Amino acid sequence: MTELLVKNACVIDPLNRILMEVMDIPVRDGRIVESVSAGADIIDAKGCLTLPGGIDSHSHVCGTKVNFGRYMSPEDMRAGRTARRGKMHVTSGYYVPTTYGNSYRYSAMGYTTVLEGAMAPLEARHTHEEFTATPHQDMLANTLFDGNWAIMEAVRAKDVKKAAAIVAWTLSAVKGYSIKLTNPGGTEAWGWGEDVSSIHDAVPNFNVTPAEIITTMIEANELLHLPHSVHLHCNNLGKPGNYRTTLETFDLVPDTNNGRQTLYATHVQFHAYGGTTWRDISSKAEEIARAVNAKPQIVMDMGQIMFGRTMTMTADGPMEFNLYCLHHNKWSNHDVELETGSGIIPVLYSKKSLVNCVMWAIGLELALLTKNPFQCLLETDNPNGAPFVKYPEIIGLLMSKRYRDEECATLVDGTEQRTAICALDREMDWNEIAIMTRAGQAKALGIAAEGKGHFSKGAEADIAIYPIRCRDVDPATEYRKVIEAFRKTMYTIKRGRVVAREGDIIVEGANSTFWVNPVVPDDLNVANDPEFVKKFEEYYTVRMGNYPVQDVYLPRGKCIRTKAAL
Amino acid sequence: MRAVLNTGRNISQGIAVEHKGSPAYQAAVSVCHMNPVDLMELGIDEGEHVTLTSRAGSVVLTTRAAESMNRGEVFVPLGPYANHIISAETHATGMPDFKAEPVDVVPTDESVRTVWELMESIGGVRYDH
Amino acid sequence: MIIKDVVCPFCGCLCDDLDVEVDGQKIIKVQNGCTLAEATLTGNNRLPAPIRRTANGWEEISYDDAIRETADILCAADRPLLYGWSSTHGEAQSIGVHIAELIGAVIDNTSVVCHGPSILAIQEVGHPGCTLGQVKNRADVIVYWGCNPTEAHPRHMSRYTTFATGFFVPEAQKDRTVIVVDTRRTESAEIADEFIRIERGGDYEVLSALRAIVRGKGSILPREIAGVAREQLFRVAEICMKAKFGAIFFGLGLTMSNGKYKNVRNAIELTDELNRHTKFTISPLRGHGNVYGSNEVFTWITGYPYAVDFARGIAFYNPGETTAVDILRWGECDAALIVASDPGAHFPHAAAAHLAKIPTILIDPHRTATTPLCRLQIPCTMAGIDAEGTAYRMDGVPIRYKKLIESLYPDDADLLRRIHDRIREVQGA
Amino acid sequence: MRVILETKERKKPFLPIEAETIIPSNFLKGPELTVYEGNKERLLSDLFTIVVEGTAVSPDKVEVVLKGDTARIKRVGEYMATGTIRIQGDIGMHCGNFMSGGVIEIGGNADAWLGREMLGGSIICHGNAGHYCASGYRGEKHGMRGGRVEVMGNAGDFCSEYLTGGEVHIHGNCGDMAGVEMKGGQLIIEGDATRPCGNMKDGMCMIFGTVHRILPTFEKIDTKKLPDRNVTVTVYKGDVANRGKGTLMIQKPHNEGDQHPANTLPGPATT
Repeated sequence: MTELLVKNACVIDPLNRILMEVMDIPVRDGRIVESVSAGADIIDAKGCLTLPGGIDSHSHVCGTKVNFGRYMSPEDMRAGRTARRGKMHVTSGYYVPTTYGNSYRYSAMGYTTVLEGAMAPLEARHTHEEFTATPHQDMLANTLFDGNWAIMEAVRAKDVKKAAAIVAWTLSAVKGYSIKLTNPGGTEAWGWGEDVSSIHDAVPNFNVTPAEIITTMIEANELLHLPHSVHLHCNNLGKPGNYRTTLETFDLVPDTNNGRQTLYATHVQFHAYGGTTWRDISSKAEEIARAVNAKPQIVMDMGQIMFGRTMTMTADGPMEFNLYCLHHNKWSNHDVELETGSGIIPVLYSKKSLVNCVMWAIGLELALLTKNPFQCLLETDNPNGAPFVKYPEIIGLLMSKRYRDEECATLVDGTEQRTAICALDREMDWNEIAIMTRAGQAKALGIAAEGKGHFSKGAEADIAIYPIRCRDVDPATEYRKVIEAFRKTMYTIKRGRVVAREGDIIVEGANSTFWVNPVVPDDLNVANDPEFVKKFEEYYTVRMGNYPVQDVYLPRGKCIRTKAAL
Repeated sequence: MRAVLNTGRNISQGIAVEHKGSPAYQAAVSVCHMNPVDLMELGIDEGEHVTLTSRAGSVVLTTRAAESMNRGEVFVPLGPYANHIISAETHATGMPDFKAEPVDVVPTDESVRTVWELMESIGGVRYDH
Repeated sequence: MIIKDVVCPFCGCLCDDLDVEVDGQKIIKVQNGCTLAEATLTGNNRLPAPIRRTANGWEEISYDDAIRETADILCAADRPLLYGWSSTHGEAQSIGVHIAELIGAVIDNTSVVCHGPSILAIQEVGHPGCTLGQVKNRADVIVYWGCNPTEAHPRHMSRYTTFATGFFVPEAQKDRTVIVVDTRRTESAEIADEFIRIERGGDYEVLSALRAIVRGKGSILPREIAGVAREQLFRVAEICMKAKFGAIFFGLGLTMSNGKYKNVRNAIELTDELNRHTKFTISPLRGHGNVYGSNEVFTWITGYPYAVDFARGIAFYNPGETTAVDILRWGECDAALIVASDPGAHFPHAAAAHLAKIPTILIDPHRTATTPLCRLQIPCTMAGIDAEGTAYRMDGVPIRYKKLIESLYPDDADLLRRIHDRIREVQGA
Repeated sequence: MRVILETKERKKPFLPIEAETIIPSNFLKGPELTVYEGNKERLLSDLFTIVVEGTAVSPDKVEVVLKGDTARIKRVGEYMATGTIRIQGDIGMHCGNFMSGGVIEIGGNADAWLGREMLGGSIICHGNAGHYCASGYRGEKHGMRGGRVEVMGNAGDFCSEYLTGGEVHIHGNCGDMAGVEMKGGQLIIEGDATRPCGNMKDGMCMIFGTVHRILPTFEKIDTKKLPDRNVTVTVYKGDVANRGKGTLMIQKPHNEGDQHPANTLPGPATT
């Protein structure tokens, strides 16, 4: 038995409606408890801001395309190099750091749970291997279904149960957590070098539309009782005028789950563009936020960009090729048979580029215009918009109008006309930031019930203590202090164990991977469906028997079983 | 004869690759494939021996006629024989000139050394238990 | 007993549809595999026990002694080199990298003498690729450039390309056009619809010419480019641009000839250019079963796919300097650990000879050409035969090797873990 | 101030020494610097006999002299901004990396990556330079961006790869692919070259020796008399395989009866 008492913590715990209450947090064997014995280890938080461990609900940190981003970028590895020290392994890289680099930097910022935004089922084993080497965060994997042939056939046959059964088999086979759709239908079209340009275009050869894929998958998701909703990267990412596609997509979404949203729309900044070309691009954040404000069934995340060099990587292959044609830098592409695609190119977001300035403004506008912070979560689509180490600056921008004005003054002329950023006065408070960085994520991902994102009794003792006394600081004016505080915790505690102290990692990590096993009736198990098996063996290049990820890849896997309503 | 040495994998080398001491391996990789006209020009028949000499060293090999070879080019399968004459120069790329080593090809009566003999010639001690 | 869906560990194709019949500790029969698979799985040339070279020849020693001596040698070195890694599984590779960071070593894998130059090219321009199933199901134009799959990857054509039936190419051979580019008429060239024979060392020029044609600038080209008639290149460019889905596979003919990675870069840029007209992908034909896995593992731990130098504590990468052949050739390293590879056979002798001058430890199941050069050899299991573990196919698809038979040898991951732990003990003392 | 560093005999003379601390400004505070020998950190005085003559108040007045067996010493002059380094004999890899000012003079040969990603200042090498002279780092899109590199002997392969700015002047021959990926700056080769300027985007390269295997994707656009040299050169634009706007001027184009490039390569400087 191990016991820990965090004393004098100034707690914000939005899910329990605790707001800046100075209290003690007793921990036993990794969980929050009522009380501990006198022999417990003691950490004195000294009245500093104490939050549940941070949760990133959309980040690219592990798996085939992330590793390829590293592989092709020795120039990035020259940055952020640290030597082996104590319990810390060597790290390299700034925007695509090594797995340990990612893990240590997240820990230093108080993050204890991360969802990998895109895992191709065929390459899931790779993602899980890297999860193991990202030791300080609990991990979850969004599993890609956007170009899945069997799914598209089920959609065409209007067979939701079949679609659900395929999802169930695949998620449990590859130890995935949730359904991810990236440019649904578009990644299959990219198999021929093409794309879809609206949610009503037919996918070549499959005679289904993105809209049909999205609605079927939302239904299937709810039939399976998955903890998270469908996680969608809308069609037409990064194209001027794409906000229409985004709004049309939002219109498809029913409200069928009382506990949470029925659609999680990711990196919406990239999907909120007005105009017709890069020349007349403008912000349509207001339209998007208005739609979200009216639709409690939708949660989005910001997809904030921050200025500087980074790497874009997404399953959205055609989008990356278009970007490559603009930048003429290096371009990688990796299509995955029968499932999805992906592309990678480096980018530089520059304050001299009006397009980039508009993008920067849109992300912030979305957050500031969304009334309920549970509906707009903070992230950068790491590393697409910026590496996650920029989160503290984004927090500063959201909490301080003055900081935003100072930044706006450095942007290229025209930004003010194309966006509403300068007119927005809202300054977010500590509670709202806590929602946008942990409570909201826990709820949206459906892991609050697993003890994430709050301090209820029995919750996992993931605790971040930041060196700032929020009652004594005015974020609107003292935003520098806020940024500094969020960069480096005094303590990051993971499952009751101090993993990072003032940015230094002090233990070997031991994370868990959450995955979902939806139980379906035998007659709906596709593994018993001769037609499914036959097609699998004919068109995949691995045998069906070699496809599932063995348990050995999840040394501390946590399976969430759901009972499907099929 | 002046020629360019090319190396690479082939089936017989691949089959014997985990049996470095075996006659099959030696037979597979101590062969110099060359154009029959080049063989004629050297005045020897297929199966006779040649010495290949490069800036890195020299080695004796058994010739084999191969119509697919260009004249002035020889092919020796990947292995210790080819590597006895491939220079370790990598042009600062890490990769030696496995497909572009200039060599002199001269007929010889000397016999082909065994793999172990080659390894001994560079400081090794054979283990043949 | 017959084991189904066995993964062959020989080459980067990692065919996973073999049926293997085993009887206790012996593999009796291999079905579906190529001749290389059969030789790999049924061969038996294992070193029975750890051996040590002394002034009086070789002696057998215990695993404990061998592990202790290995750790001592590595700890005492000022510039240790850890090389090999491609024929073992990811679990062992990963411990290898951790040993390298512990002792400030250079760690390199066999891609240095294989597709290392392809990696350098990708680091300059990226890599438009795909999994092999995309090619199988879609490609109507296949290009093999500077490679001879018939001999080096015998089932590549039947499983993934030319002869494979795919969803959108139901009549494999009829629906696909095959182009082979090489300096000699290989067996692969015999089945080509179009064979381009290039003068040795002329790949770069021919690739540049094709890029110019695809860009509409072909008119400035001379009549002949590196022995190839301009008309043939125009014809081939036309075939490529009209393809629905084209796939280029390339081999060591590009990486090992003059210009090295610049040849590969040129081929990638040709592919980029073709993507402005249609869909095209390009992929290296990777050699060793799990060489791509060693690149992947090295990359997620260190940021670099191969040739990583930890001498200064941080990871430093500079192929040409931190690569195994160069380090050996300059006589830089003062100790070496070779795992699952045979530099004795596959490195130029001037590089291999240095291994005999320094304490070299070899961890490998077989008697190899490196055996005579080493101070100590420790036999272990062979991944995919008597050990399971992760391997990455040439297209990045991770597959799990199966354990087919029981053996008394230790898994190399266990051996390396013991060496790792012993090093920590020595360092702590 | 003159700092004279003479190498001491070493037990393992083949171990590389990494000595980026050897730049003039570091000696203002005294010679107590460290360098790496293999994976061990050593005091400069463990490896060198150090003699300091005179004093200086600013780094530009510091001259560092290296003597003895210096061929394995890497990174000398890395990030140097001012002052002078004189090397009597050969020097190891990465000499003058990222240097932005000052002068490095090498009496003997320089190993690979001389003046890599250099920004300013000048390097004079009296012997041969190895491969990747005045080039870029792996994966980086810019090579040398400013300053001047002059090599009195030959240079190896990939000379001035990714050259972006500044001037490189090779008095002898270059190996294969000089000026490959060039996008700016000026490369002058007095001797021979093979396959120069592949994929060139911009910048200018002049070659006065024999050029073997001019790439087929360079377009001959003009001949031109260079009055200061009194020679006529053929002017090419390229590389049209790329969006090339580079200029390549060649005095003696020669494509027939070429020798294989492997036969024409200058050896690396320190072989």
